[in-house]
Amino acid sequence: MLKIVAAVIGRDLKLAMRRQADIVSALFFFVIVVSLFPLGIGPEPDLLRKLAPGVLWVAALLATMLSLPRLFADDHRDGTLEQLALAPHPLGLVVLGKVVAHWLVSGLPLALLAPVLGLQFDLSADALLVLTGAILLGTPALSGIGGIGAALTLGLRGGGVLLSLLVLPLYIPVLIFGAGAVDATVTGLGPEAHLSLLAALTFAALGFAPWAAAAALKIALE
Amino acid sequence: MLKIVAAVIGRDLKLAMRRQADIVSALFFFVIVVSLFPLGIGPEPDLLRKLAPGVLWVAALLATMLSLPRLFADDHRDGTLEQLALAPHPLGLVVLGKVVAHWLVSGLPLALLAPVLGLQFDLSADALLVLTGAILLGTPALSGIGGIGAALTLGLRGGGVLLSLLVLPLYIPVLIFGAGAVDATVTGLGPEAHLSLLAALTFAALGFAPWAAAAALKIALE
Amino acid sequence: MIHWNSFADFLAMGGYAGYVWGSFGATALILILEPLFIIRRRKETISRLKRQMRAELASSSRNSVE
Amino acid sequence: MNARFHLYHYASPATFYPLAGKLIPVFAALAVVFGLAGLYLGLLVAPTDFQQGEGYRIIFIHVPASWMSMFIYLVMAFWAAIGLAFNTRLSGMMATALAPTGALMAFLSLWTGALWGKPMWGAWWVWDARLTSELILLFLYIGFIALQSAIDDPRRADKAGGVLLLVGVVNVPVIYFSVKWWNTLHQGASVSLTQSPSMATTMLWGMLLMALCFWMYSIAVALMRVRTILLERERHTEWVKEMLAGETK
Amino acid sequence: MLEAHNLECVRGERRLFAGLGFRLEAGELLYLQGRNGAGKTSLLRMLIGLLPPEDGEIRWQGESIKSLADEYRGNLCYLGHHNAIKEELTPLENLMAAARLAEEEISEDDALDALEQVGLAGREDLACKYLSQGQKRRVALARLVKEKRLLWVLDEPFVALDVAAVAWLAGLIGAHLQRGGLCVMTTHQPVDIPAGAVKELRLS
Amino acid sequence: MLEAHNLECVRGERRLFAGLGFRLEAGELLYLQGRNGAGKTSLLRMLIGLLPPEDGEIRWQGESIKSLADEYRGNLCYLGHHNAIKEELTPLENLMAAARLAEEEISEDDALDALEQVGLAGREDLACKYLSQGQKRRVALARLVKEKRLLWVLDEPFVALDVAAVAWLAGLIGAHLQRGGLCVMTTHQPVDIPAGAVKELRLS
Ligand code: HEM
Ligand SMILES: Nc1ncnc2c1ncn2[C@@H]1O[C@H](COP(=O)(O)OP(=O)(O)OP(=O)(O)O)[C@@H](O)[C@H]1O
Ligand SMILES: Nc1ncnc2c1ncn2[C@@H]1O[C@H](COP(=O)(O)OP(=O)(O)OP(=O)(O)O)[C@@H](O)[C@H]1O
Ligand SMILES: [Mg+2]
Ligand SMILES: [Mg+2]
Repeated sequence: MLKIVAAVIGRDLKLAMRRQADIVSALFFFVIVVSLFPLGIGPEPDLLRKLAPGVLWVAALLATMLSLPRLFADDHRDGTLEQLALAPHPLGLVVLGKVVAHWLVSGLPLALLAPVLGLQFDLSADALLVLTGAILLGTPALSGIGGIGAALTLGLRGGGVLLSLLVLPLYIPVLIFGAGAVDATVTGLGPEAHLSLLAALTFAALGFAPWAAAAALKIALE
Repeated sequence: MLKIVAAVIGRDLKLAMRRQADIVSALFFFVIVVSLFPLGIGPEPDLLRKLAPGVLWVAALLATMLSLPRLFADDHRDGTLEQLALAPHPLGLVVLGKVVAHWLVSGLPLALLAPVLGLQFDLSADALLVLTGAILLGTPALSGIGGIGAALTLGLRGGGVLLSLLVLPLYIPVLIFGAGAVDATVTGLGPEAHLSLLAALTFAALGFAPWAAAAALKIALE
Repeated sequence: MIHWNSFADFLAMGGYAGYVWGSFGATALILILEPLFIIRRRKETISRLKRQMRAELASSSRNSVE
Repeated sequence: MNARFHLYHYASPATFYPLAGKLIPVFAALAVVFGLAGLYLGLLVAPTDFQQGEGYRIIFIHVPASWMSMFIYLVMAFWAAIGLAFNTRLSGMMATALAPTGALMAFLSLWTGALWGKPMWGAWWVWDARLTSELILLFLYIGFIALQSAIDDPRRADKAGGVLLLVGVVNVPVIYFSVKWWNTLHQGASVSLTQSPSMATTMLWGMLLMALCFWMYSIAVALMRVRTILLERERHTEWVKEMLAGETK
Repeated sequence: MLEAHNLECVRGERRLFAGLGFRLEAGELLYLQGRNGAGKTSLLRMLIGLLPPEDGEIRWQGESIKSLADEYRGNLCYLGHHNAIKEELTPLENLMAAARLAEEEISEDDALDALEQVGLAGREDLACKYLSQGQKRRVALARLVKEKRLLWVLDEPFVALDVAAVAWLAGLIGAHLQRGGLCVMTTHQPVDIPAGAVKELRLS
Repeated sequence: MLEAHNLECVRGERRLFAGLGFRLEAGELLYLQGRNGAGKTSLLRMLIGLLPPEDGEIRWQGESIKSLADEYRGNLCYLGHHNAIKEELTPLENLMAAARLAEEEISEDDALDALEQVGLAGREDLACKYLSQGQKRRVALARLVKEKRLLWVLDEPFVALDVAAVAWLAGLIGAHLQRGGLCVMTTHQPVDIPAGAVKELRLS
């Protein structure tokens, strides 16, 4: 059971390392999108401080989402996905492995980078800490839910945009609790409630999403 | 000369119609990203009115960018791009056609939808008009510059994210003038200066980008 | 000539020690590390190329089988 | 093979490699000399700034780093243009070799600027025109490096990087002015760099020396890097094989 | 071992075949024939359980493959029109990863040996995107070299291969059959497979 | 008409061939041979001007193809490993679009006729993604039916085709040569092309 998950993670990480550009670029996409907002909105620090949690979370959402289309597409195109579906173990485990790998490559680096960007928006140390924690807790849910979307849109042309259409509405709770946690810290209320809701979302997503995604993949392969 | 541009536009539009999902989804991506902000930031109308131009423009940038990776990738994968490069006319014209088609499918619908979204942010009628105008004027430049990025990253895995890394910094002037035009209307200064700069950017981009992109494509095909 | 009264003064930088030494330190670090990295990469490259060259010589004398 | 390159004698890798080897120590030594002199003037001799106290000494690295970061991009674009126009192999390698140094300079400019900004403005970062365009310049460097490292075939990487550089260099001024205009339109004089007025001559000299030091450093480092790149790319040519065989120390 | 009963295949509005049945025992080769678009690939995808038949049933050792699921798939090796290799990975990495994902550990030596057999010696460490069309196909075929599963399902395995490779692959399939394996195969090229029992099935 | 002098091809660090030359006149077929990875596809891509040779020159009617550029490409028809068809479009639309992009108007009747010749009658209006592997290849080949350009460059055109289609295509190429056309081709399948002058070139 675990062995196959580990094998999938190992292979996907190796692929990611081979095209390092991927990881680095997702990070810089995050950085650039975050930096675009002040450029669009204007440089007043007070205004920016209020925007910070929302902007950072929206950017994290988008950065995660951007790498989703390729979660299964590459494997589908070159026939590997068929082989995975034919392997003698539940497809859900394979999907779980792929989702975890996706998080390691997208969510984790985002969490580590977020505090630096928070500085640009003049956030306090407390808020930065909560921001990192919230992103760490919330992004696995993004990868999980994203996995379902990626599986559903697999093989459909225009998948990338369709995918965001399906996935973004489902991301909204994560966005609200995530940005809410930082906001609560800034305004002096504790972030605990928000953070535990985020954790609950992540658990639910990781438990449920792989099986839903596996079902969707089987349909895509017919 | 014009015939080949028209032929390319015709074919690309037909393809886009065949996978309608594309157009609709780019629009919905735009709508969703714009709508995410009030969720991440909170519902104060004053704050939102200040954000509106920036948020709308950033969302437009991202929506345009999202469909860029496929500008040449599909043609590359199935061998059509080779055929286009072998046709007896300059490749730059083909690229121009594809860029125009891309704009018709992404930029134009965005411009038509933007005023509706602007209403959500409580913008005045004047501001809405200028917003539409600015997006109409600015998005061709986005498609043009994006074409260069798409050509440069063609065939590179991880291309989608790399592409945004290359292209977003170059989009910044469009963002600034575009958001600036709306802002200037809101604050009572006239938008003319901004709009004429946008037009200049668009002309420059459409004149220059196809040839740069064609050069990049030839490199990718080697 | 020298502007400082004591070495401690110099280190304190009029209360801006963290900022000034943070800048100079980071710069020094980068300007020293960059050449070192390049030198290391160069050495690795050279030894790798030599290894490859030896391997090529060996295989060409063994008469290649394709 | 060789006959083709006699036109560009010094652009021929086989000639350039030893030449660069001889030049590196010269530039490195100059960098050290200028650096020591500049640090002596800047850190030890120069007087306190009456507005900013001792914090202003960051200027001695901040300004040279900022200058270099912008200048290196121009030089890279120059090499890219030469490479695309005349198809010389060395030009592309020069651009590739310069990029990391340029990115580091941009990073240093940001880093020292941030460390300066905290005591002067009370914030690590403000969205000022100059700061913002320096940040974008860093993005451009990183984009170039990421693009080149995503392409395995070095010749293709050179050409693609060259196209990107030329597009970028057209855009840099556009970006700079757009950001500047955006910023000045929005707000009056809330934040702008406090120019140290009537810079003392020692300060000026210190800064000049440091700038020279950064110049020499960049040249030396770029030459070192280009030599390694040369070896890797030309490993199948006779001259590299001879050189490797000869260098059995 | 492998039986099909009364299979019907409908794609879009077109009935490709109906009432199709066969029975394949250990050591036998089923050679599917038919013009382009006759439904060969569709039939193979039914046999591996990816495409549910419109009607009829497929049985493996007497039991429906639908109820066997994982157990059946553990006996199955499929090679499709696509190569199922990653362009970024080297042949060696591709082979190792494929084995690991199929839960079959193979050692690096075994993998290198397999690659040598398919004629990729010297290219083990070159990313697959640089390989020629035929070399890519060979990487996909390298999986078969150490494959011990009973049922091989091969969709035009000879495509893009040069003459020497075609002969080698025919021998490999022959050896598999001799060991008591089963094979279902399509190809448009006339190929001589050194096997005892060849059944032919023509779709039309 | 088409000459190559002293061509050299280097991919990555591998020199695939050097000092290669040939001369092809009107009505002649050049049949490229060589094992997988020998460099056939690379040579074809040089001939069509997409891959600059490391050394050497290619001439069309005495002039370098580099200087001829558009003019040369107007005489050229290339069919690669990939089919260059859009999966969303129907065969008919694909054919019409390809012609328009190559600046060769053809009428819908002509296109329908070509599709019928390649055996796709009844599938003109089905999106290509539903076609079988061989049918997709046939859509790509339909371009050749009305093709009047002088030089055809075909990279393994017979792949995925069934026996009837192979014979048909061989006939088509033969007719092209009879009209005074030139053709450069690779294939691993033994195919009989009814042509007068066949030159063989073996890469190794
Ligand atoms: C992250 C923050 C900063 C960045 C990215 C930055 C960037 C730059 C750049 C690009 C230049 C060269 C401009 C040119 O020559 O046109 C420059 C020069 C300069 N900077 Fe900064 N800077 C930053 C923060 C600061 C701070 C906080 C101060 C002082 C309070 C400062 C003072 C100066 C001075 C005095 C010059 C040279 C004078 C001149 O050339 O006009 N900078 N900076
Ligand atoms: N939606 C659809 N509507 C009508 N026909 C369809 C549809 N989808 C598939 N088909 C037909 O089903 C057949 C699929 O054939 P399949 O891929 O199994 O052929 P094959 O025998 O493997 O051919 P080849 O030798 O070319 O690989 C084709 O004839 C195709 O035209
Ligand atoms: N970067 C590289 N490094 C080393 N070798 C490379 C590189 N890129 C391509 N090659 C080699 O170049 C050759 C390309 O061959 P090409 O595609 O022209 O072969 P082909 O004769 O068409 O083969 P096939 O019959 O399989 O289609 C392959 O042998 C491949 O391994
Ligand atoms: Mg088939
Ligand atoms: Mg080939």
